[in-house]
Order: sequence, then structure tokens, then C-alpha cells
Amino acid sequence: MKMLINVAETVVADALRGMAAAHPELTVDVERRVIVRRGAPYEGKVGLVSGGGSGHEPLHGGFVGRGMLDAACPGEVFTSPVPDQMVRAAAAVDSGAGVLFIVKNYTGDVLNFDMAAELAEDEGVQVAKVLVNDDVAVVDSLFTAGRRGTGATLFVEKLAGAAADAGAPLDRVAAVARRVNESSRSFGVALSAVTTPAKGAPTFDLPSGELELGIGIHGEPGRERRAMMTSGEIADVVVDAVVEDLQPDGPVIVLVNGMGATPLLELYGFNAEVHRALTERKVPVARTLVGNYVTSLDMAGCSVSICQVDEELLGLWDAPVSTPALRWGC
Amino acid sequence: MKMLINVAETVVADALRGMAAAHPELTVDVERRVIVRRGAPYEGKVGLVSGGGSGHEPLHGGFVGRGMLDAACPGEVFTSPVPDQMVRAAAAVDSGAGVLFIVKNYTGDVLNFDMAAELAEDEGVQVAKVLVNDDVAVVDSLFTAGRRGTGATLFVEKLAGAAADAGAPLDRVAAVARRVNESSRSFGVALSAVTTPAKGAPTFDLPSGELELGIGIHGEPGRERRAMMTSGEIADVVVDAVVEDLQPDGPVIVLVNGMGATPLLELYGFNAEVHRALTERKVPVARTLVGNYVTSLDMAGCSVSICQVDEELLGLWDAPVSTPALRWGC
Amino acid sequence: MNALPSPGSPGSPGSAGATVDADFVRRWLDTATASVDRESERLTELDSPIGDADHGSNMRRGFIAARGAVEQEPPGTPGGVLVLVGRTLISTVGGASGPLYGTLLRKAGKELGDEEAVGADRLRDALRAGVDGVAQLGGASAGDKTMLDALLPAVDALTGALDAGGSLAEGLAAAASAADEGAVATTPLRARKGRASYLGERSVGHQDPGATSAALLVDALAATARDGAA
Amino acid sequence: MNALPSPGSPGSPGSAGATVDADFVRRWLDTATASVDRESERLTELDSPIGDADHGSNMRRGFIAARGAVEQEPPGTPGGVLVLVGRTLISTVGGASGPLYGTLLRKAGKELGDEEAVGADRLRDALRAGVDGVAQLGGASAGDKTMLDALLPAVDALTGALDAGGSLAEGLAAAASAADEGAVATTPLRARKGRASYLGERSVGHQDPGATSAALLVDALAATARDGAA
Ligand SMILES: Nc1ncnc2c1ncn2[C@@H]1O[C@H](COP(=O)(O)OP(=O)(O)O)[C@@H](O)[C@H]1O
Ligand SMILES: Nc1ncnc2c1ncn2[C@@H]1O[C@H](COP(=O)(O)OP(=O)(O)O)[C@@H](O)[C@H]1O
Ligand SMILES: [Mg+2]
Ligand SMILES: [Mg+2]
Ligand SMILES: [Mg+2]
Ligand SMILES: [Mg+2]
Repeated sequence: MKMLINVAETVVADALRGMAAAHPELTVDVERRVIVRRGAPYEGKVGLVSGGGSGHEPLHGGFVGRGMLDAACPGEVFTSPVPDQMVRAAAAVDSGAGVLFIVKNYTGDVLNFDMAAELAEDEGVQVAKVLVNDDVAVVDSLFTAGRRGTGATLFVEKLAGAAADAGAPLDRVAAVARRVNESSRSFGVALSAVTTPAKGAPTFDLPSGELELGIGIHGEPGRERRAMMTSGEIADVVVDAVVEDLQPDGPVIVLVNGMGATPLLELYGFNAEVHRALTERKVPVARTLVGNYVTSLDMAGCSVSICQVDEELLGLWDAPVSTPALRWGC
Repeated sequence: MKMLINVAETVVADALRGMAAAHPELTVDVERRVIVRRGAPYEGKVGLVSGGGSGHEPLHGGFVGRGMLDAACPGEVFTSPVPDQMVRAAAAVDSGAGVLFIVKNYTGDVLNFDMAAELAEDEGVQVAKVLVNDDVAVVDSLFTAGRRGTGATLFVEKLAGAAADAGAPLDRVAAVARRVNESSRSFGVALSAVTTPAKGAPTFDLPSGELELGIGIHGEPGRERRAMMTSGEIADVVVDAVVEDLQPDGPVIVLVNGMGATPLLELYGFNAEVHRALTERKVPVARTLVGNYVTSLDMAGCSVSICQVDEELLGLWDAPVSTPALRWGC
Repeated sequence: MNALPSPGSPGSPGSAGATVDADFVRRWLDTATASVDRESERLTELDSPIGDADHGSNMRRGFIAARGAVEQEPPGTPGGVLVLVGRTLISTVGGASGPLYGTLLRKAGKELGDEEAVGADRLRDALRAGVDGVAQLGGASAGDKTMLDALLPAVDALTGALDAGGSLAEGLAAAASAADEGAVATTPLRARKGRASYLGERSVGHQDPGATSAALLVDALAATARDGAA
Repeated sequence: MNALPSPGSPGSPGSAGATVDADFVRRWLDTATASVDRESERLTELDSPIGDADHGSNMRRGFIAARGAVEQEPPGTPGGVLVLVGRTLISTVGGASGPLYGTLLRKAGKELGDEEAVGADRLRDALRAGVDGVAQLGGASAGDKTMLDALLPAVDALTGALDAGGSLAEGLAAAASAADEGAVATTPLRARKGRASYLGERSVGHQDPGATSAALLVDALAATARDGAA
């Protein structure tokens, strides 16, 4: 498998150098792997820190900036970052108003952020944590590590970021983040497996004519393999999964997310089917975002995330945001 | 080859329905295949119209909005649109100040836009045309159809769009567009071939361990096939190609563009190498844009475009733009 | 130059005087559409190594639309049908082939004006006018590895056959052979126009898709005359 | 429970009284690092069908860093080395295995305090403390298809062997066999923790990568004792 890389070992460091070169509005510590919004800490503002394995770009580094994250900690590809990174990020963005850790629910992320929270609190930083676990493909039971954090991470980072930007205190920002997570569900579909630089070959075999339903964002196989379907049929399956689980009784924001290698032309076509499917299920759509936001390297496929919103959340969504990958209103 | 589509025949129409659903700020005529900025025509403003085959998204539809295009005409996948679309678009955006057609230099695009210009002028619309032909991989001689229009299309649409937004008259907007094109060069590299919905299989064979240098954006093979190289080596080849041809003696804007299936992680890493290569060749970089902007469906690979800028062009680059795919300053 | 059998002379069916009317052109359109439909994948296949893999679907879309347009409001003259087909191709194909084939047929139709039925010589004039239009619009010459490499020999062969006293069917049969040969002969050529020209030397060794579709269209013309003459 | 051969009793080399000092732990680290390096691809391979294909590179990165850290400033006690290795794993591995293995070794090292050299029983105590730490941090139990399925049997086997009067080398050899068996025995299990749990039934039929790497670490311990005893 060919990749546009130097060697597998330097992929993350190289990308950080490239981010630094492209984004003077960010402070990128390539050595220590922390991306910080220039000017941080902002007086009186709660600091938002997230992070996770690399390979999901633009998540999280592409969401650092006004109205979203203050810092991001990229781990190795598909490997959660280490506590040192989060401790450093927390120190860099804490203005005294405290820091919120936004953690996708994976054993590795949870354990590392937990350790970091302890260490940061030892250093006098007030830390709150919110867990994102929106993936309905995973049965949330005692017999699993719980639902994965996927597309809804964007919702949580955007809406909590807007709350922090508006001056909300830590407990309030954390409460918004939790509410957003509780109001969100996602489901993903893969048309191809993913190839990590370290492995250099697809993580699983997906024969032509088949797709994987209920995939995560780390090249894990899904819950079920099926014969290939049309975009409309896939939309029905995916929308059913999220709507049946969330049971929204009001308008939603919908994210039609590409996994990385699916052309935007196809994603927009899929969005048409997602809108149709939501309309048929009487779910009104307040806002739509289509694009590659929470990706899985070179995987072909898509995921749909919905977040039920009230006036407050919709206002936070529409609030100005200025990051490399999400920008409006400013 | 699996695709997230219904049937090949409806791919473009489906995508337009999806764009309409996602972007209330655009008026999308799905039937007639014209995407128009809501509110157009804008009193006294020159109208900018572009278009081309589909499969290069977000180009051009994703660049319709304030400070960029007023309308876009998407053709079938990799097939230039028909004159009827451009005539309709011109009529929709002409405020009386005239319309600029931004045409990528392909026989099909040139012939169809030429016919459209004649027809639109018959209908009383003043039309100017600018040809984008930035691809240094093609020898510009009597023995070719001339250089292809690729990544620099983004520069032309952005900078001419800003000039029009600032109220410049048609001849001035056209002059800016021509100057931007003359100041720009691009070169692309493919790590994989592309699969069109109509064909359903890769357009050419690219064995593992090899890459294509000097590719276009339509799945055409490149000028030369070489053994796979590192990201740093590729950057040297690509930067040499554009710098030797343009011979810039001042700062440039650089676009590090993904062809569609190359992960952003790799693109950013490549950007680091492009910056290194430009710095070694003493070319100062004024602005950098990294992402999938002028794509070729599911092709893996990248292209680099540079545009030499003076104060005026840099000001136009920094001017507000608000489109689905490019947005800043507003 | 001076065709001996005068146009319109009451010869046997199938002589140079055989009439080409609106119905003839419609039958040609049916045959051509069926042929383009059948060969669509092959045309796209040919457009893959040296193009962008759309020629087959382009032609198919255009001819199906043209047939629909003609069926909906069938013009009464051969020129009228040709102009309508040309216009429809321009409005539905896109790409390089849309304006070029559109021009070929529009110019050919215009040459015939509102004549109700014409003989072989006028058909030749029309084709010559159409092919000139293609050359002018696209700026290509013989040997550039384009549709002209099938079209130019076809018109020349038709002219030669008629000059030698051949019938319409004979002339078009000669034209079809010449077009087929011309299409095949594009293989060793290096492209100088259109997308294939980007490939330079690498365009050598592939048959041009446009020349191939042009040959299909001329073949359909020959078949129409042959079937009409049978 | 009450090991008969008292710790530190001057037995033959290789008896339960054989001492585990800083040098012993350093030699273990060398062996473990070499083994993890050698098996890195296999670990990643095992992490592909039921994980995210990074376990081998995670372990490799961590152990190479740990070895570097220990070489740079070698602690003087076995506990000191273990704590440093554990801390380095936490700071360099990430993922689930980083904090878990880091905790395993940190807790084991802390159990040894600043003792300069310990016998087999204290090593067993240390391992037990480490494994308890893993269970507490990760919340997994035996049979959940995790590294614990190699670690728990290993500590039990070591305990049993020592209780039966075995030497350090014998005890660790028993531990290694038990770890290896435990790792293999994860194959039919359905994962209830970590990434593999997302797969539900589809996790059955694959050996757990973390159990496999845990067995490598215990194997290295046995090899260190064996080589030292030889
Ligand atoms: N300048 C030209 N003159 C004549 N024919 C041309 C010219 N450029 C291209 N063609 C013909 O058009 C064919 C390609 O048509 P098509 O694939 O439908 O359009 P596109 O190249 O825009 O994708 C070529 O094979 C060639 O025969
Ligand atoms: N909760 C847990 N308790 C114990 N071990 C666990 C737990 N979760 C995961 N593991 C172990 O970690 C291994 C995976 O490690 P690794 O691949 O490095 O991390 P990640 O799963 O974050 O990619 C699994 O094979 C399993 O043995
Ligand atoms: Mg991992
Ligand atoms: Mg085309
Ligand atoms: Mg073509
Ligand atoms: Mg893993």
C-alpha cells in the first residue's frame, strides 16, 4: 500500500510540522505533540482540551481555535496520546478558570486522560472531564467497553467550545458538553478497510460486493457484513440506527461524515438520501454539515451523526468558530 | 469497485440534491444543473461563473458564495458541462455589470464555454472569459491541447472573486483573473488511479511500488511512471517542477492539494516537505492552504500549486470569503 | 469534382440518385443510437488509457437524447433532423465530443437547408460541410489522432466512389470502410489534440475513442443505405 | 501461602532464594525489549482483526524508550528499575496498553520499595501487586480476553511452584508456561473489555494481542532467571 509519507515512525511528527507551517494561528509543539491556540490561555475562559489517536484528521487539531478547542493532543496513529501531553496542554490553556477534557470513550483514551487529570490537578489545574460515547453500533453493556466516541465529538467540541467562548464557567461548559453527548448518536459504514502506516496493509479484508455496518474510526471491522447496498439503502439503515436509539422529538443537526477516501460527490449524494430518510421518519433537520471531519485514514465509507438541539444548542452551533477545519461567523 | 451511490446515471443529480439540502445559502437547480449564490444577481457586481466536469468537488460548486463564484455549472463526471447551463448561469448572475467565465483549459470546457459565451452575448449579457492553464506537467506546444487547468483554478476563483466583491468592473476582474493564472503553476502526483461511476473500475493500472508523475485531475495517467518515493522526494520533484517553470522572484501562496483519497494526516506531512523544499529554493511562502480542494474522485495523491503574489493579490487572498468549502474573514 | 451521374437522375434504387429524406436520417439515427448504445462500454474503455473514461457514456447520453428529441417532434426534412440531432448533442453531451459532433451534424443539416429529399452528392456536400466545421471548431488536422482521422477518409472515400459512378449505398459502404480503417490507423499515432495529447509519447499504441465512435456513425449511415436499398 | 524455603536462605543458585536485583531486572528488560521488537509485527497482526493494528508498534516504542531511560540513569534497585520502566511506558505508549503495562510495572516496583535485592517470594508479591493494579485500573476479570488472561495464570503458577518448593527459575518457568497457555486460551473467548469488545461475537476465534505480549514479558522473566541460573 502506497502512502504519501517518509517513514511510518515519523508520520505524526511530520504532520505536526506541516500543520505548524500551514497555520500560524496555532502553536504546534512538534516534539511534545501539543497543538495550542495562539494567545492561550484566554483570560477568564475555560480551556477546552481534547486529543486521541492520529488518523482522524481534521479531528482534533483541525478544531483548535476560536469557539472550539484550546488545545489538542495527537497520539500515534490510532493510539491514544499519553498523559504527559494532556498535562502540558492543560497547563498551556488554563487561565485559572479550569480545563475541560473531552475524551472519546476508548479504554486507552479514558485511562490516559484519567491519569492526566490526576496529574494536572496535582499541579493546581481544575479539571472536568466529559466522555463522548455516541456510536450506537456498539451495544452499551457490562460486556463491552461501552459505546465508542465518534462523530459526535465534533458536536461536543463545537457546542462546548461556543459555551466557553461565551464565558460560561467550567461546570456549565461541562454540563453543555454532557448534554450534547447525551443528545447525539452516530453510526458508520465502511466500503473499504483502512491501512495504517505501521502495518502497511489493510486491517481487514472486505471483498468487493460487501460492506461493513457499524464500524468504528480505527479500522476495526464492524458488527456485521452485508452485501453492497445503494446509497439510499445505506441511508435507511444508518438513519434507522441513530433515530431508533435517540428517538428525537425535535430538530437535529446532522453530520454526514466521510471516513476519508469517499469522494465529496458521493457524500453529497448520500446526504440527499439521509435527508430523505430523516424526513420520512419525521425528524426535522435544523443544520447540516457534509464533509470529512472525523475520519479513519484512507477508509472509504461514511457515518451519520445526529444531535437533537433546542434553541440554546442551536445558538451555540451558529456561534462564530474559527479553526482550520470548521469556520463560520467570523 | 464499491461506491456510495445509487446508480451511476444519477450521481450528479443526487449530489446536487444533497448540496441543496446542506446549503440553504445556495440556490441549486438540480434539473438544469446550475448552482447559484442566493441573492444573485448582486447590484453592480460582476458575476463570476465557472464550471466543469463533476468529480473535482468541492470545485466548483463548493466555491459559490460571497467573495468567490456567483454560479457553478457541474457537468457529468469528468465531462465538461453543456452551453445551456452556462447561459442559464450567466443570466442568473448578471446584474448588468457583465459576467466572467472562468474556464479550465480542456478542449471540452473551452468549446462549450465558447458556445455559451456567444449565446449569452446574443441574449445581451456582456461576457469575458479567462482560461486557467497552470499544469506544468503538460508541454504547452502546438502539439498538445495546451496546459491543463488544475489547482490554480482555486486561486483564480478566489482572487477574481474578491476583486468582483470589491466592486471592480468586468475588464478589471478579468485582468486580475488572467494575472493570477499567469502567476500560477501546478504539478500533480498519483499514488492510485481513479474509478469513475460510469466505468466502475480504475482508469489505469498503477502497480504497488509505483507512482505517476504529472497527472491531471481526470484520472488520466501522468507523463511518467516512477518507483515509489518518500514524501520528501516527491516534494522535491513537484516543487522543482513548479518553481523552475514559474521562476518566482517574490512570495507565493501555496496550495497543497489532496486528490481525494489521501488522508489529511499525510497531506500535512507532505506540506512540511513542500515548505522545506520551497525554503531550500529560496521561495518565501506568504500563505498556505492544505486540503482536498481540486480533487479527482477517489484518487490517492496530491498536487502543489503556487501563485506568486504582490500586495494587491495578497490582499485579495485575505479578503473575506464565505462558501461551503472556503471560508474566512466573514 | 464533376460527378458524372447527375443528381436526381432516375437511376435504379441504390444509385447515386437515391434519395436521402427525413425518414432516411431518422433510420440512420436509430441505427447509430443502437450502435453507440451497444458499443458504449468499448468507447469508454478506449477513453481510459488515453482519456478520462467517459466517451461511451457521453455518446450514449447524447444519442438517446437526440433520438428522443426527434421522436417527439420529427422534423420533415433531412436537414431539419440533422440540425435537431446536432443541437441536442450540444445540449446534452458536453465534453469535447458534444460540441464537435453537434457541429458536425448541425453544419451538415444546415448545408441541406430545407430540401425535402436529396441525392448522394448533396449528402456528400453536407458531410463535407460538417467535417469542415469540426476541423474549424477543434483546430485539428488529419493525423492528430482525433475523430477527424475517421471522418476525413470517410468523406474522401464517399466522394471518390460517387465520382467513380457508385451508388449511394456503394459510396457509403466505401466511406464506412475508410472510416473503420481510419479509426484503426489512429493506434500508432501520437495525439496532438484533446486529452490524449497530454500523454505525449504515451498516447501511442491506443486507438482513439472519438475516431472509433465516428466510424460507428459512418457505419450506421452505410447500413441505413444498404437496408434501404435491399 | 507460607513458602517453606525462607527468602534469602543460602540455597543453590536457582533456588527460591536466588536474588532479584537491579541487574536482574535490567537483563529482563533487555530480553523483553528484544522479544517485543522481534514479535512486534505479529502483535500488530493479532491486533488487526479485533483491534486497531497498533499493539506491536505501541509495545516496541514503549520498551525501546524504557530501555533508553534505564540505560541513561540506571536505578540501583529492582523496584527502582521497574518503576522507571512503568513510568516510561505510561509516558510513551499511549493506548490501553500504555497505562495498563505502566501500572503493572510501577505497582510491582513500588511493592519492592527500595530493597536492593529480593528473593522469589518478593518478586511474586510484586507481580501480584502489579497484576492487581491492572485489574483495578482496567476493570477486567479473568476470561474477558485481555492481558489479564496471561498475567493472572502466570502469577498463580509462580505462587504454586514456589509454594511447592520450586526455585525462582522453576517458578518463573511455570509462570511462563501458564502465561503462554493463557494467551492461547484467549482465542475462543468473546472479548468483554477493550476494543475487541466492540466486535461482540466476531471477536471469537482470535488470540488477544495483549495476552500475547504479556506472555512475552513473562517468558522474558523466565529466560532471565534461567540464564542467570545457568
Ligand atoms: N480538437 C479536437 N478536434 C477533433 N476531435 C477532437 C478534438 N479533441 C478531442 N477530440 C475527439 O474527442 C474524443 C474525446 O471525446 P470525449 O471523451 O467525449 O470528450 P472529453 O475528451 O472531453 O472527455 C477524442 O477521442 C477525439 O477523437
Ligand atoms: N480494560 C482492560 N483491561 C486489561 N487489558 C486490557 C483492557 N483493555 C484492553 N486491554 C488489553 O490491551 C490490548 C490492546 O492494547 P493496544 O492495542 O496497545 O491498545 P489499544 O486497544 O488502545 O489500541 C488488548 O489486546 C488487551 O489485552
Ligand atoms: Mg490503539
Ligand atoms: Mg470528459
Ligand atoms: Mg473523454
Ligand atoms: Mg490496538
